[in-house]
Amino acid sequence: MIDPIILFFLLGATAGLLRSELRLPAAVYELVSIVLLLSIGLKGGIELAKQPFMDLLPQMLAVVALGFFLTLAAFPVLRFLGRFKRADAASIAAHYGSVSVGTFAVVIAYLGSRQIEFEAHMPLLLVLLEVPAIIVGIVLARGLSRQTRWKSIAHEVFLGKGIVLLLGGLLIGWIAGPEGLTSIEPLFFDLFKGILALFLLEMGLITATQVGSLRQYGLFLIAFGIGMPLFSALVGTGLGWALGLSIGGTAVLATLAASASYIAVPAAMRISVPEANPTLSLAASLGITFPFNVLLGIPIYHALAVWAHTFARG
Amino acid sequence: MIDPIILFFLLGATAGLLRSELRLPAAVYELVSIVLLLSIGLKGGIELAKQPFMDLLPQMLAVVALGFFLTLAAFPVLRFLGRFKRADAASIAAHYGSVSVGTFAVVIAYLGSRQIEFEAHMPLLLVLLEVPAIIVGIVLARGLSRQTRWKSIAHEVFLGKGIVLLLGGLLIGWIAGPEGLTSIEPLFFDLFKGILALFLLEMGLITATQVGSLRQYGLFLIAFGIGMPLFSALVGTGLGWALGLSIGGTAVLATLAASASYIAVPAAMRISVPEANPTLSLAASLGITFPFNVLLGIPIYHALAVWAHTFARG
Amino acid sequence: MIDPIILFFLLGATAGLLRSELRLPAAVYELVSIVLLLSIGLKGGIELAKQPFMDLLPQMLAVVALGFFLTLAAFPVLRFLGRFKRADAASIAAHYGSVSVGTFAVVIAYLGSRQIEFEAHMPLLLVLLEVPAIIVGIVLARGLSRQTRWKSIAHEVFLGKGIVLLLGGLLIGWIAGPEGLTSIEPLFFDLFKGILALFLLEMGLITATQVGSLRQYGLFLIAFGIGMPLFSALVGTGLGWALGLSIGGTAVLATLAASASYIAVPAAMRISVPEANPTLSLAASLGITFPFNVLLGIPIYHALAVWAHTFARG
Amino acid sequence: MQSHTRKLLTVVTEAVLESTLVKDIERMNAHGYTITDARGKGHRGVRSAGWEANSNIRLEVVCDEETAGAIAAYLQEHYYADYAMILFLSDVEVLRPEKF
Amino acid sequence: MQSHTRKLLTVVTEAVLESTLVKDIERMNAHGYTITDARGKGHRGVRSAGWEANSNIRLEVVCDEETAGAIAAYLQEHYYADYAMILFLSDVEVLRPEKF
Amino acid sequence: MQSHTRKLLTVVTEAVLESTLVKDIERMNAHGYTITDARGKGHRGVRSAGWEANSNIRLEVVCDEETAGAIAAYLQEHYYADYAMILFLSDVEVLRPEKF
Ligand SMILES: Nc1ncnc2c1ncn2[C@@H]1O[C@H](COP(=O)(O)O)[C@@H](O)[C@H]1O
Ligand SMILES: Nc1ncnc2c1ncn2[C@@H]1O[C@H](COP(=O)(O)O)[C@@H](O)[C@H]1O
Ligand SMILES: Nc1ncnc2c1ncn2[C@@H]1O[C@H](COP(=O)(O)O)[C@@H](O)[C@H]1O
Ligand code: NA
Ligand code: NA
Ligand code: NA
Repeated sequence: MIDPIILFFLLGATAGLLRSELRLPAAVYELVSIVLLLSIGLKGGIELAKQPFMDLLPQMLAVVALGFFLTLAAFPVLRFLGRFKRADAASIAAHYGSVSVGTFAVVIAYLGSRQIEFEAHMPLLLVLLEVPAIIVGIVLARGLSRQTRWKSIAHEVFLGKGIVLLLGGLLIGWIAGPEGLTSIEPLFFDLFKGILALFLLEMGLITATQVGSLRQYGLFLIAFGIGMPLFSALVGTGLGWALGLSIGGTAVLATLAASASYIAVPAAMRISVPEANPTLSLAASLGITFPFNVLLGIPIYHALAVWAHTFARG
Repeated sequence: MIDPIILFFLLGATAGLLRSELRLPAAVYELVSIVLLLSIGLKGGIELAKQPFMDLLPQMLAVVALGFFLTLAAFPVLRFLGRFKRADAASIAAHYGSVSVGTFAVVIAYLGSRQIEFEAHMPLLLVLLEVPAIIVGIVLARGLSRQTRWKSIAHEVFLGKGIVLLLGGLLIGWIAGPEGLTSIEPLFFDLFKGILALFLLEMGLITATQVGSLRQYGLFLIAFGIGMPLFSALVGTGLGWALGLSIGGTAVLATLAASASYIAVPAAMRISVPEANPTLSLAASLGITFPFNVLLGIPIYHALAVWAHTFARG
Repeated sequence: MIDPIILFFLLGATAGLLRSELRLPAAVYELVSIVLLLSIGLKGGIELAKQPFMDLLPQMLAVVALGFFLTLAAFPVLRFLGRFKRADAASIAAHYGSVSVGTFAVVIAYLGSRQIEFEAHMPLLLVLLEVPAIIVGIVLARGLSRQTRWKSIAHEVFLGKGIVLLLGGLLIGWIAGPEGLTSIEPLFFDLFKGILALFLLEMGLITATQVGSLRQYGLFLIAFGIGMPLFSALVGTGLGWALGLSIGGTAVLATLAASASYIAVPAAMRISVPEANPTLSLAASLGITFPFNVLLGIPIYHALAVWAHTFARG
Repeated sequence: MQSHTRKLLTVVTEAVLESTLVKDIERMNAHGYTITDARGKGHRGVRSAGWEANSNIRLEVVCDEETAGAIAAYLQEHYYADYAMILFLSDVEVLRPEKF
Repeated sequence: MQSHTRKLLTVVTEAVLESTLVKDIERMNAHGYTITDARGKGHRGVRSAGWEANSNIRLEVVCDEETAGAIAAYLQEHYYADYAMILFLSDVEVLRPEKF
Repeated sequence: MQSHTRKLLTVVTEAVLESTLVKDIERMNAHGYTITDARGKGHRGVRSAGWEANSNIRLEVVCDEETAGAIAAYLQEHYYADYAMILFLSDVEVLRPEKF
């Protein structure tokens, strides 16, 4: 059975492709993303409180390494197979080495409605996976030059809206614990999927605007936008399995690996690698990979996780 | 006992008339209407899933005919009794032949709080009743000229925000069914009346801004703004009864007939019949008919429905 | 245990001080305040319906007197100890003689999560306490000149957004009563603390912007921003005790007295006493007193109330 | 640094016209445009932007004198009679004339 | 197509003044105005539009030279001392002079 | 009432540049600036303001001719190649020249 939130995405995409007058005001889009980011953070924080932090360290380090690896793996493909300019290849690679919070929300909802358990500290891994790709992307574009203003880049990366709200939510959830949060549950937990539905409606509208650019940049970008997440999901599944994650947790990690950023990385690249063409990376990440993951990818990654666990056990 | 949502409307209208500083930002107004439209669509869609579509066909056709009839009936009154210019008469007639989603939401809330059942596919009739009046209105203003750009008019009408969200909601509700939607109920169903309260607060503020124009255009418009919905409600009651609707369903259909558009039709007329003065139609529809329906009309139409059913049976 | 809503305030303040990109659009801030104001009003209105209005008259008069007194007490301190210009002293005094709805919401949440009862008509006192300080402030700045345009000032004061929504909510709650409101509870009551959390996040961001001005205006303003609420809370505690309020009610009244306006009064002073520098009063009220009350003040005022009641009884 | 003179055409009109105007302007060879949301008052009364039917937009086009005149004349002919609309022209200097 | 010269008066000031300014302007015979929301910085510090007390508006009036001068002088006299406000004037061509 | 001529520099560019531009402008001795949110279209395609990466800002600076020229040249050199950006200059009269 298809999840209704996916239908909201399709509604938005259809309305956009048909050039409907439907449009969500920017303020609504921001409200919806703020609540989603806080919800995800809070949920993760609550669970973080239940386990010794030190036990998570290996997973945290592994996930940071994953971010480095995926970006470095994507770059040569884009540069040599795709024949992109250095800056463009670096920027697109950074998008795919990082993560998409929207895709994360969808996989959470997917597992939730199928009552599949997953490790509750996943939001922490989400935060960790956002950052390394940005650093690699900048270095790939610029080299390790002295001139790179790392201080202002660090500011841009760590104090962007996404990280502040996710980390802030994590900390609040951690400190307040499950009981402390009961009073704010109706907004942040009960409304989660409804708000996610509105978010996906908007994402559908935005995705539809990318079709024009896709037509322009052609087949390689489409192939990359599907092939790269499949490859990343395989790596993510392998890592999840190696770290001993549950089936659900493995599926989430695979989805995280497969997802491509469209908020944090574009903003950082625009400032730090301005000569990279943002239309290219957004067309791929929003026009191809986001819909692919949401519509087809997540069930595939789930199947991969099941397969890895059965295979390993058997 | 007066419904609190009506009190919100009165609060908004009073604040507006007293020239208070109270104002809802446009983005909030849009968020609130988007959620209302989706909620209404979703609720209808769920129920649509329960019955064979073919059974509804007669009602659907009848309602389309109702839209044509009401517009054609209003036009001569406005043109010859009201002495309006051709374009103005056509435009006002189109407003009254179409429907108001806000009024629909209020009658639903009214019946809901009195636990009166009504046919659950009413949102579908709402969508169908929005369109014919627009076409008739344009033809009345322009004649059946070859130059009328029907393609762009169809785009305007069918891809306007209201229809896309209502129809989209209907389809999502239909496909996902009641169980599928449980996860998004807290936003779209539980908050429905609260969000309707905010919407009516804003509608009160907007209504108050129409008083100036009313003063200018005088008595005929006021009389029409009350007389026309009463006439339409009679027709709607008759049709509801003839179609074999329940008391609740008859009351809803009467209210739909009685309501006048203030979103879809104004936008369409502004583009397709620009020489019609929008101040006239909005003063009538928002300044008179909306408050009349919400405050007095709905109880009257309910009484009418009860009376029709008793009379018929007895 | 620290309340999570306080953590949202700290998150906002930290993000602001670190110059994060996090920002809530103005429309979201307005939506959040509108819902909070209506919720507080509605809650108070429901309870008002339960008791004879006349019984409240003494408390109402006392609270109006409190507003006059606090403003008059603050003025000489600011004028002679603080050496502020007449207009500035009058304006700051008016801010501290009036109240902050945000602080009120926090004390309500504080008592609620500790299950401490308080008199339910407090929102009425909140409304009453907003107004007198404004009048006193204007008279202190201008003298009792004939030229003062009291009519437009009254309009400004009584038809400002805050009062309209609070009073409107009170009236709606009063008329509709508890049963009437069940249908809008999910939005206005269940979401209350979640929405308060978003509000405090934004307040934290705003507070952080005041730090610059504080540095500029120095020590006296900081001392006043902490000393004045402590003094006011003492007076409020005394009055609460004298009026026979419960411990919870006394704590609320003390908090009201201690809180300083940052919405209604700034707007009124800007129009009626434009020569007063708004940066001064907002730096004190938002930069010092709001965070002080929210983080430290409320527990202190609660302790004061407990102490007053024990002392009186013992 | 050499600068060149161009015309800035500013139009304030009903938000409902946005997509129509944009099509008109592009057809008439403008190379770009900028739009902001606005409210205001004129001969057709107060437009306070409280809701869609009541909102204005403020549209700017930088272009050469001929294009500006042509667009202005076209808008005046097609929309002045039926829509709330004003337009005015002013001289601006641009640095890269080939962009406009 | 003949064009006529008018003045465009632009005022950037605190949002709280909106209704007062609108009354002033109408009293001084301007036939209309356009307002957009703005933020900015000037002698009275950063006004970042995060909330009401901190928001700016940008108000434009197209009118004849005399009216523009009168409004500018009035605003300067009544508000410059106490409010964050700047104003400037420029020449614009309009097509229908009777509208302004 | 005496008036003085200054330059109005208007820049339309990507919202993501806001804080960077503000720093640049202040460093180059402008005494203030005004920003409004905008959308539009130019050589770098449609920027419809549906979300952050796709939004424009419209920035105005009133200053003396020299500063305006310096800022314009600086922005052109540093941002024209990589960002969606246009800028243009016009003459304005101000009443209190010392403010700019
Ligand atoms: N004299 C004026 N100065 C500035 N803006 C104006 C003026 N007249 C009209 N406007 C703007 O143009 C819109 C349409 O004008 P009108 O067609 O005269 O109603 C108004 O809503 C205002 O936003
Ligand atoms: N030189 C300037 N150029 C453009 N806008 C300015 C300038 N100076 C001030 N402003 C705007 O006018 C508002 C009030 O200015 P001020 O009274 O100098 O604080 C500021 O918040 C800015 O939005
Ligand atoms: N000819 C023009 N007239 C007015 N605004 C323009 C023009 N060209 C570009 N713009 C604005 O400047 C932004 C950047 O332009 P561009 O770098 O050409 O893409 C666009 O998104 C428009 O908002
Ligand atoms: Na990834
Ligand atoms: Na109707
Ligand atoms: Na106080």
